[in-house]
Amino acid sequence: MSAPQFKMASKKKDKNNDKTAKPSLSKEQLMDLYYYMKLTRMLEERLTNLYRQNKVVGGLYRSLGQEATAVGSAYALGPDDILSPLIRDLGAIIVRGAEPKDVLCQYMAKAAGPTGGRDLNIHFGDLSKGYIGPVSMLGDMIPVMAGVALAGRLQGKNIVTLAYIGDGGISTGAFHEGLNFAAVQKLPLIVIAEYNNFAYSTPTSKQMANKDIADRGVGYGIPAEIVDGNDVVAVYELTKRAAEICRSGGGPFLIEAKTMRMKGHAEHDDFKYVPKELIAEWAAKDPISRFETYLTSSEVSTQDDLQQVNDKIAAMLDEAVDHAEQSGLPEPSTALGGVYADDNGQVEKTIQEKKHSAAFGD
Amino acid sequence: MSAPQFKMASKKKDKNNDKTAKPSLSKEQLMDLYYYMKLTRMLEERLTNLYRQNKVVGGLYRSLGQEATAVGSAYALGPDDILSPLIRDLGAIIVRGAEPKDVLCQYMAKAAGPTGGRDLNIHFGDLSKGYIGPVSMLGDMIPVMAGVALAGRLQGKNIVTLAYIGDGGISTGAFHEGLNFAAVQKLPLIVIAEYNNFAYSTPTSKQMANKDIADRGVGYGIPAEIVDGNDVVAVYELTKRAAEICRSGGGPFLIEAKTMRMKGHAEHDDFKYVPKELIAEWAAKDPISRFETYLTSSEVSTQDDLQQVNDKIAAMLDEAVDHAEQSGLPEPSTALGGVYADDNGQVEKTIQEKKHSAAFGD
Amino acid sequence: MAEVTYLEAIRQGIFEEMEKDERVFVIGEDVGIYGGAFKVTEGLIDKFGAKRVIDTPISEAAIVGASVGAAIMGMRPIAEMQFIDFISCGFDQLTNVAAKMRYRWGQGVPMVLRGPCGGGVRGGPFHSQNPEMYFVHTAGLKVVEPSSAYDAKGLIKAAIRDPDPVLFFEHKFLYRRIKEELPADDYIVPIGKAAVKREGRDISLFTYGAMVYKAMDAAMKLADEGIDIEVIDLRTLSPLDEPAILESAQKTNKVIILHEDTRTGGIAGEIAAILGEKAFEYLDGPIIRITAPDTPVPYSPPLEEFFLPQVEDIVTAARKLAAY
Amino acid sequence: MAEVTYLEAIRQGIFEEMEKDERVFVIGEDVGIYGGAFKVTEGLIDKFGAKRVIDTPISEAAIVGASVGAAIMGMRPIAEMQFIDFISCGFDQLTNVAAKMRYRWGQGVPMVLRGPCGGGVRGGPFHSQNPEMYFVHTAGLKVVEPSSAYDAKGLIKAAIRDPDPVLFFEHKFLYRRIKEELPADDYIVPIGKAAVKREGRDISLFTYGAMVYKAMDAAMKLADEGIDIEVIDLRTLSPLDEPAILESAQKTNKVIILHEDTRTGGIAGEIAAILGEKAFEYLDGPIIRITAPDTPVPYSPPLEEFFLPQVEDIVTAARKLAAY
Ligand SMILES: Cc1ncc(C[n+]2csc(CCOP(=O)(O)OP(=O)(O)O)c2C)c(N)n1
Ligand SMILES: Cc1ncc(C[n+]2csc(CCOP(=O)(O)OP(=O)(O)O)c2C)c(N)n1
Ligand SMILES: [Mg+2]
Ligand SMILES: [Mg+2]
Repeated sequence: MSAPQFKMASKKKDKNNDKTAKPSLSKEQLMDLYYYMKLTRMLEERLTNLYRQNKVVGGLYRSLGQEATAVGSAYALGPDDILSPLIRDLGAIIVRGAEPKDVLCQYMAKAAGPTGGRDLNIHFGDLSKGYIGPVSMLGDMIPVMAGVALAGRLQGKNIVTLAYIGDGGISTGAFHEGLNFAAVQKLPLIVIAEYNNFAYSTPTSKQMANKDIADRGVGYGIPAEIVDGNDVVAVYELTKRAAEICRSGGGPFLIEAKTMRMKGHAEHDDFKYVPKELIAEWAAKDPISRFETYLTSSEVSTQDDLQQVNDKIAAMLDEAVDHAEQSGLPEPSTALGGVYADDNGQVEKTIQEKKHSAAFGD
Repeated sequence: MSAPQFKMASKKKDKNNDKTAKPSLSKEQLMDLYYYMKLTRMLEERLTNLYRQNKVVGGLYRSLGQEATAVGSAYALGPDDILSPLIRDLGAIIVRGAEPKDVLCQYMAKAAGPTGGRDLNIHFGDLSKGYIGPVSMLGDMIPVMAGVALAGRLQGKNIVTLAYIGDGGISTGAFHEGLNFAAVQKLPLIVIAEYNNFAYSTPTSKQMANKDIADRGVGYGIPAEIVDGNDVVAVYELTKRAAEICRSGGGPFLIEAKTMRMKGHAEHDDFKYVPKELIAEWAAKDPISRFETYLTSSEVSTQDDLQQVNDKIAAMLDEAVDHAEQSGLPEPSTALGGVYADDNGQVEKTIQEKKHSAAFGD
Repeated sequence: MAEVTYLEAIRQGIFEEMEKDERVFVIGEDVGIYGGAFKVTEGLIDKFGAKRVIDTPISEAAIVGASVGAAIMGMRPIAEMQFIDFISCGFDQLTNVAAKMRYRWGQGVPMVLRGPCGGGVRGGPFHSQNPEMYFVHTAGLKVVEPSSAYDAKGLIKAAIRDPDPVLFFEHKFLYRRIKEELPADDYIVPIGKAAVKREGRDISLFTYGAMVYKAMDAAMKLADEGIDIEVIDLRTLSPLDEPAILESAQKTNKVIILHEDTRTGGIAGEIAAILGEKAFEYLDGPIIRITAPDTPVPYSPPLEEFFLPQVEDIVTAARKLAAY
Repeated sequence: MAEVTYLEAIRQGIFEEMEKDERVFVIGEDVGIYGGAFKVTEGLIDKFGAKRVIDTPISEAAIVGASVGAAIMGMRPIAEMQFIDFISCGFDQLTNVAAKMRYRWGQGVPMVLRGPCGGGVRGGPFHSQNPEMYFVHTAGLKVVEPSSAYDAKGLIKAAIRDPDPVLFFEHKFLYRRIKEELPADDYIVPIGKAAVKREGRDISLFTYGAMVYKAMDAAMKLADEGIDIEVIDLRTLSPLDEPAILESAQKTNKVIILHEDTRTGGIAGEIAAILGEKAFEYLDGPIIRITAPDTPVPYSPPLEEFFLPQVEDIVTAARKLAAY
């Protein structure tokens, strides 16, 4: 099957000229990308509904408008590669095989979620599937993923690691230390910096005085390129190329994905600080509609095919939501234990201390 | 008096072409620069002697070979400007009016030192003279000096702040956060990055994968230039220009001074890890001999003039060393107090606690 | 007079100090037009402008470091951590730069660092922490945590006027849950003074922050049983109000220390040590600690409720201690 | 067998574990050709190469973070802080990433972080700190501090083999000042176990690190006066060996806690709280704390000596306590 044509938006920062690459994706792969993006969006829409019904515990963080960045990049990794998402990279862990029902259970604080209700949203990992959940402290996963890449090298595995960071997160010391360490060590680490115009309410212009995040590449002596983050194929192609460069010792690699956060920071955020025109401008660039147009106009698929994908996802999500809704909350006492590998009587000790057994002899 | 000619080694990083500026310094000013450099070196030589006699308490950190960077830059500041030195920028605080006897007393842990023996080497400050001593944690003074600049702006003062950092210190998160914050706020902060080839035993190639520290400027959206750190006039001229740019709202400004640490990290360091050729290469570029040659060959001064300066310094240092040697160590109990502005009975309480008065009723 | 929430009390305190003293300014993430994640700084930018209400990049070390720099120049910065958990990223600046400067070379650092702490809102391990002890253990810092709107306003003002670095912990569970009328006139609550929330004969219960309410609930229940609890709200954690602690313990002769912070190395230890050395002869029973267990703060409601000390825990322990 | 210094014992422990287990590697500033600022990693690069002895940029957060990343991939990193004071720059990674990962999603982080702590060498405020309590207070971390060459070797080995993050504090005053013969065979000192350094009837003295020697000196002097001190070297600070603490206190009925760390929030508080709750009935006298005061560590010899607890302080307090 001949690969379909697709306009590549990636540009080499230091050359500054557009170029058109041949997408290397098969029809099945293109449909995969569609599936993952759509699954991400529809799963988040379910979460939004659940949130409105007060069934989500805590905040809900949407990736609306950014699905192409998360999905396209994660899809470019090999099976043994490992990534670490940001809160808005649900699509990335979905590509790596995270189950919607697990995500739902996490957001609903259920016992059946992958952390048993101990941590929230996508704060969980599965090394067998190749993803490591983030901590909240922005930037912290950059050194960690550098370390994962370092371990890969020490173990003689030719793996690549991928860490996501926001236009806000790049201001952290951890980002700097981690990326610089990776650069000195030439570690196979891809950093995808999501330029989505805001960090909470803060516009990127208050985050940095330089124009593009990719401007930082030269200061670390590493390759850095900008990609249209709403173009899933472009993101895929650039990440794939970055992974090859990393695998052959040319890493780390900094990718800047230009995109837009189409909702507030979290569902509670009224989003008032975002100019209407900016929203309108980016709404027109919605990564999923755009990809649908491409898929149908380039005859990769018909409207019917797409509808089928949507139906399949909807059915799967019905089931996953049911599962999550019917799941129970964790047993209170499961708050204890698992702090160390060897509990060493800690749980029992804590329970005794709650009863003050030593003081009162009972 | 016509300004003497001097080859400027500063080059604009993005242009990469040398250019020759007219030094704006008077004869008196050139002699000032000589005096400060020589005073710095001779003071350190006295310290080295005292160190060998076990009269310096703790480590001794030399700036041999780097005097031009510290002196030239500090000399370019205005009277209300404020700088924060690194351990190897003794010359900078000397220019700002720090007294050799105070430095000696500090290094000898004497009560008469500016911290009363509480802190060591050049870890002290004097706001009235415009310098703030560093903490040991490298990088930390960059955000602090950004804050000093911010205060200046809020107070309507048109001051510039200057912070020194090493080729090692630039790897810290604090450096990144501080400089980026300054860039976003367009603060009048000059950062002088001293590329002296080593951070302790670590060569700069293990500190960063980029070639020049100035490469980082573009990533922060700020001007960055390289200067020959062993050329005191070049350092002066560039800092002066940077200060003007900062004062007129074009800051922050990153200056990279290429120089060489001509001794071990501290006096105890055997320096074995430094290739002999590198030492020889830089010995030939000694900033003081070089400046002496310039001063005499351009007829700014005669050998005799220089000798007079040296004699004057030697006499002053004799006296300062005497003073320091004769000074006493602090009273033990002055370890207490001064933790908070209002002691609030803390000293007395601590003394009672040492005696366990409350427990034993005495 | 209208009733004012704990959150609004803090906002008012900052507002009034900014009005009165032009050295005071606010710095942090999203503190400007957005008014802060919890809206504590809402409206400040309209009144005082972007010069004095500074939105920063996500750079806690820079926020703290720049505050130190501004403070030593005579300004009075109020730095916000969006959640107090992120203080971990400014830890070095706080403990090494801010805390030690006056001792080292006599230069004071009059700054306030404030932010929402504490659990009960399902924030999970990184949005619910109580990191006060890291700073109580650091000489040179002061640490306060108000439990009422009155104290919140009085303590934030005292903190802003203080010549040394003050960490101001705001318990986010209390932000909009409690309200009271506040005096129209300017007032402060002095740093270093505990408050007797309820006088009692039988047991001294030392606590602070949101736990004050659980302590008061427990005291009410216990009163029905004839057990008379003295509830002391520490309010300031560093410097501790040692005279108040000793006085109460010497009166009741029995002590419970209650905190939401985790157990090992929590402030209960410090208080136990003070009592063990200085009130040994007065104690008629074991010193009881009621604290969160030594785990991160879990997220799911049943887990978090299990993690947090509960009224029942206090009541049960107090009964046993009273009977001891 | 030759006698081995405390420093050399640590070096040997690392060396032997690296020889035996190829997952073990060393990472830090100047740990390679230079062999570390104190030469603890001297010679390792010659034997194991630059791949396993990694010189890093000055980036403590990256050192800790990269260690976490490598550890979760099955490696066994040993991260060095050039001075333990700089742990402040890795504080966030340690307390939020390393400490909480297992609890959050079951992923252990088997890493060691080690570095020189403590005073007595005129290092001043930033090269003499004892920051153990910041980490004792953080669930998910273990903290050890050996006082002898034997324990140093045994504990570093146990730390390297431990499935959880272990902070290994090396008291720099002891590096080259103490020596002993070590067993030829492989051994470990288990984490979580205190050691009775001297048995005694009259007073239990709990301490650790360099203070163990001051405690022993004091005990010897007091023995001449007929006061019999039991000296317990805690060795592990987290988790504390509570059974050993209780057992000794129940035997002697009188307790002194001695630490070089500053007073407020120091580990003496934690021990006082354990005793106050669990050994109340056994105590026949106040719990005496002997600690550094609440100040930064001063530099000048007379100041630092005043700051550090001294043998005389112990002797005086013990006499009074014995007579109590
Ligand atoms: C170190 C740190 N400081 C502050 C926060 C609070 N916070 C959470 S998300 C956020 C904005 C993040 O913006 P960005 O990095 O651009 O990511 P985006 O949300 O746009 O994907 C902030 C400030 C945090 N999580 N970590
Ligand atoms: C955050 C931090 N980590 C480690 C150290 C230990 N240390 C002191 S000086 C030094 C090397 C500094 O090199 P550089 O920044 O290049 O300055 P130079 O000594 O060359 O002037 C190191 C690693 C420190 N002071 N601070
Ligand atoms: Mg963003
Ligand atoms: Mg250097």
